[in-house]
Amino acid sequence: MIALLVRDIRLAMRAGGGFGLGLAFFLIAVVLVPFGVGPEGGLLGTIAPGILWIAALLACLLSLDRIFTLDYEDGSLDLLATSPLPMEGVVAMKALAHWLTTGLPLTIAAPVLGLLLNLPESAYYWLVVTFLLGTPALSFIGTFGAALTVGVKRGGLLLSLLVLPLYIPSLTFGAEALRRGAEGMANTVPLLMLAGITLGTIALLPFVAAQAIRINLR
Amino acid sequence: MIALLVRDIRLAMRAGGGFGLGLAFFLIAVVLVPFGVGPEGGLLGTIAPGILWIAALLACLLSLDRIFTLDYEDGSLDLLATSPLPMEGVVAMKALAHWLTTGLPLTIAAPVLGLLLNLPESAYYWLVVTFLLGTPALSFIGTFGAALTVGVKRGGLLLSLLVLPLYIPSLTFGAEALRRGAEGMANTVPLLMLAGITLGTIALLPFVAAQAIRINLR
Amino acid sequence: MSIWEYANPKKFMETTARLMPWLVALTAVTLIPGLVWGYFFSPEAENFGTSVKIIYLHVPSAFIAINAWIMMLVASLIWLVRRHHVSVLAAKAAAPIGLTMTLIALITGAIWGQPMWGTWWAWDPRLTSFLVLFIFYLGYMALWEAIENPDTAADLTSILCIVGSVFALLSRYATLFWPQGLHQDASLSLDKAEHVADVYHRPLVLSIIGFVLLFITLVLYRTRTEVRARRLKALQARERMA
Amino acid sequence: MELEVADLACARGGVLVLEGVNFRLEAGEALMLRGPNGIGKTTLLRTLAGLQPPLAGRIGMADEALAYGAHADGLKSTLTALENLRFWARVHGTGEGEIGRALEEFNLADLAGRPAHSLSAGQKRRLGLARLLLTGRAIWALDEPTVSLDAESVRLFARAVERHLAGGGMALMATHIDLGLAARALDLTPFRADPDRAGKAGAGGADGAGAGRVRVPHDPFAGAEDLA
Amino acid sequence: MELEVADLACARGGVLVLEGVNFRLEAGEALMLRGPNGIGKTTLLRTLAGLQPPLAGRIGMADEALAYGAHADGLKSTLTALENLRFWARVHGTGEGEIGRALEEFNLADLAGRPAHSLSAGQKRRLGLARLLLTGRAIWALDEPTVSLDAESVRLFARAVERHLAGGGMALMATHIDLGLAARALDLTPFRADPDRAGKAGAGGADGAGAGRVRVPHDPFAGAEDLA
Ligand code: HEM
Ligand SMILES: Nc1ncnc2c1ncn2[C@@H]1O[C@H](COP(=O)(O)OP(=O)(O)OP(=O)(O)O)[C@@H](O)[C@H]1O
Ligand SMILES: Nc1ncnc2c1ncn2[C@@H]1O[C@H](COP(=O)(O)OP(=O)(O)OP(=O)(O)O)[C@@H](O)[C@H]1O
Ligand SMILES: [Mg+2]
Ligand SMILES: [Mg+2]
Repeated sequence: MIALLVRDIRLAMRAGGGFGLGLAFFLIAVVLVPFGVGPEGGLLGTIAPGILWIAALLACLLSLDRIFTLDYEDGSLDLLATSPLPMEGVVAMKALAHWLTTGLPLTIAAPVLGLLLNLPESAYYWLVVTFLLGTPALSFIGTFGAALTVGVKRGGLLLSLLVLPLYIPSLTFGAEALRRGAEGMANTVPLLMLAGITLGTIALLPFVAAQAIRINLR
Repeated sequence: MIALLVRDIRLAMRAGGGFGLGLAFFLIAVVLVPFGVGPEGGLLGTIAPGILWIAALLACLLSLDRIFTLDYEDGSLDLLATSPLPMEGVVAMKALAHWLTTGLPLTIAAPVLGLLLNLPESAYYWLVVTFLLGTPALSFIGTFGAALTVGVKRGGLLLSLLVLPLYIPSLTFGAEALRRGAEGMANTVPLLMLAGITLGTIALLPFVAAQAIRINLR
Repeated sequence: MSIWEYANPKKFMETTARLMPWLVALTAVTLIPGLVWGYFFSPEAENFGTSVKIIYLHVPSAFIAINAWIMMLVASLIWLVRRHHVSVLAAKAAAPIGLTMTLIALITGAIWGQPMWGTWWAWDPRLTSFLVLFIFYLGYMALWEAIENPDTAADLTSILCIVGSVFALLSRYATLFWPQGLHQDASLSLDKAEHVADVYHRPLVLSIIGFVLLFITLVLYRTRTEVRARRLKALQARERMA
Repeated sequence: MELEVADLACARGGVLVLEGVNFRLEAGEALMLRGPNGIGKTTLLRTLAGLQPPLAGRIGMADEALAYGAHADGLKSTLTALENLRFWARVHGTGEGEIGRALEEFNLADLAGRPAHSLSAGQKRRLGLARLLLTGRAIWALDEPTVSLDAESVRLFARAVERHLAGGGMALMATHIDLGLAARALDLTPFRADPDRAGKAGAGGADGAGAGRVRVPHDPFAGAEDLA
Repeated sequence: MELEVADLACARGGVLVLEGVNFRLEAGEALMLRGPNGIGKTTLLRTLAGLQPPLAGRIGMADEALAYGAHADGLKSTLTALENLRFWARVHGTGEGEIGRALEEFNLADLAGRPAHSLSAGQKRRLGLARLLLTGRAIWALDEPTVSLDAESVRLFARAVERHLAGGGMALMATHIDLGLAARALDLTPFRADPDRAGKAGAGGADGAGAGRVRVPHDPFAGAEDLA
């Protein structure tokens, strides 16, 4: 099981630096905003919490189809399915590897990008907290989506379509908790919801995703 | 050459509706914004032109790696390279097919989504005009990026990293022309620049991209 | 003797081996005095405060950040036209240095911006174009990393460098349409040296020269490493076939 | 240790492909699956490997006894040959020592440090086969294992199989070429497969049909000829 | 119509793989490329197809005379067999009539309406080979064309090749099995390949070495032993 985790992280780092790339996309998506919306600092500061969350979500999204499709195409997934590892464990490890190579770097980089978007100073603490609580859910939900679409050739877009609606609760609570925190308002409820979603997805989705993979391999 | 165009469009429509999916992503990305930023109409209306352009750009981006990678992996690209079609023509047809299945539907759908984001009424005309003038450049630039990364396994993220900065001029001029047009200001210069970039990329990039593909097939 | 002789790796390695100590020494005697002079012995400006001293890092690094990309552009063109391996390896070697310089310019600018403009960052055209340059460096390096075959990677990164330069120029122009602009340009411009009091100007010029020498030294050093790596690869390949 | 397949029926893409498959494999035995393209060899092997459920019938074997070798080799192209094998060894809990032996046995020692994408077709295949030695499993179920192999490598492979059989293993292979192994053959024919019948070709369908009746589940859409 | 290869040297992944390849093929002739895994058969065929530039030497043939058949078949899995063939026919400007003949010749008529992803390995391969008939090109350069084919399909293929040769075509094939075709063989050995030398094995290196000197461009990184 650990072998799989190590392998996936190694593959992510080797394949053209998959590691840094999620991060790079996050950076670029954030940078695009002023180009589109215009450079006024006040406006940017207002929308910054939402934009940061949306950008993180899209950065996650883009790296999802690596999770299973590569293994499916080169036959590894068939071999893993017939190996002693339980498919649930395989799924959980893949989700964890995805979070370690995407969610975690995003969390670390987010404050710097907050700077670029004129995020109010009071928000930085909450930015990191909400990302830490929320991004694991993005990885686990994404892994579930990837499991559903594993048989579909170049299913990247279909995957986005399936996963984005599932991301909406995390996004809403995450951005809301961040915004309230930044304005000094009470944000315990959205924070608890955010953490609850994350815990729920970690506990339950690997089982569903494993079943989806088994069905797709048939 | 037409055969290739027809085939690519047919593949796009058949492969899990690649056609509708670019559109669907556009829709979802735009819908996410109120969830992230909060629902105040005034704020949304202000950022709407930029958001629409950014969302269109990301929707384009997501479908780029289909352009060549599928053909590369199943060996078609090798066979096309040894066929009587000139590689420049192949590239141009692929870019055109991409625009027809992505840029054009986005242009048609954009006004509806403008409604969701409280886009001011004066902006709808300019929304369609800037999209029509700008989205072909997105397809041709994207095809160039796809040609550069065709040999890279799951190069999707790398592709984004390479292509997004190249999208910045189109994005800036497009959003600026749209914003100015909506406010009734003169927007001839950004419009001309937008059109100029599109014409330039259509005229030049297929040659560069064809060269990149030849290098990658070596 | 033509300058292209140095495109031969052997010749290049021999020449640079002799050059390196001198370059290191020259860099040391310009950069260190430049920075020390600037930091300890130049007066504080009345309305800038101590923070003005960051100029001796900020301006040279910004200068190198841009010129490193231009150097890469030229080297890429030489590779595409004349297929000189050392040239493209020099471009590859310059990228991380350019990236670092861009980062230094961005960070020192941000540190300076906080007291001057009351904000770490603003979407001023000049600052923005630096951010875009940063991304171009990242993409260029990522493409090198992603492609296994060195000649393929050399060709593709060179193409990217050229096409990227055009789009970088375009986006620089595009940002001029934005309504605002905070960044000083005329007040302390190098081209308009008369705007700057000599007390600032002389150490500044010295540290810029120091940075240029530092850049050349680092690029040569890294190019030598790249040449060695390529040679190692060629030898390994030959051993494998035997 | 044995593998017993009784009255097996398999489907592919929702279409019934094989039914009435019967055979028995004891320790040390090998069975060659034969039959023209499209008859269902891959389908049968995937069913035995547990990747798809059988439509009907029984597969009798110990848990986790079967190692599946597919058309695709499951190699990671950015990892080296050694790293690829090491991963599978760790997944199957096999010791490091075995890896060296597997590399040796398939003449891969020189290529151990090469990333998999730089291997030729036959070299990749050898690497895929070397993985089998690391599974530590008794039944090898292989789908066209010799594709792309040159004559020398085919011999290497045949020797590896013989050694595996000699050690009490079993092998089940779909292949179109002759490996020179002492093995029974299972001829698959449309909708029916039975090694006992392979000998008495043309014996008519009456003999086994009663005994080997297949319990194919009723397809809810197949019977209703008169749907309005 | 002829194909002449003189002193060819090819590289793969920046590494010199073959040099001194010499042969000549006249209309109606076939040549089998033989050699162990990893010797460079795929590399040679890709070079001839123009997918990679030769390091040195000369390839003499008419423009657009060569049809390349790779390891991969270039099939679109969501298109049907017929749609796949029709696409290639239009690319090569071949008439609709030919498509039916190609389907017939490879026994694919029944599968014409099936999407390619639902074909078995051998059926896919047959479809890939049928494409060759639609290129209308004289020289077939094929990389292991018989992979996954059963005995019957191999015969079909051999017959198709014979017909192609009889019509004045040429064929160049890398394969590890015997097709039963009357064809010369080109044995590739590390760094050297020459059909004339294939007969006099062990004749030492002295004979052709002078005449066939290869002009491989100097690798600027290989020579400098004394890099400072
Ligand atoms: C993070 C943000 C910043 C970036 C990316 C940046 C970038 C640059 C660049 C590109 C140059 C031109 C160097 C050359 O062409 O030789 C420059 C010069 C300069 N910068 Fe900044 N800068 C930043 C922040 C600041 C701040 C906050 C100040 C002070 C208020 C400042 C003051 C100057 C001055 C005085 C010069 C020299 C004048 C000139 O050459 O035009 N910069 N900076
Ligand atoms: N998704 C699918 N839908 C419908 N039929 C399918 C599908 N996949 C495979 N088939 C059919 O099922 C049959 C069995 O296929 P299978 O791959 O098991 O054959 P095989 O014996 O392995 O052939 P080969 O020797 O060519 O590999 C074939 O006739 C094939 O056309
Ligand atoms: N990217 C690469 N980098 C380094 N070496 C490579 C690369 N690709 C292939 N090679 C090596 O080049 C040699 C020739 O490979 P090629 O695929 O042409 O062999 P082949 O004769 O077709 O073998 P097979 O019968 O196994 O298909 C092999 O030894 C292979 O390991
Ligand atoms: Mg099969
Ligand atoms: Mg080969």
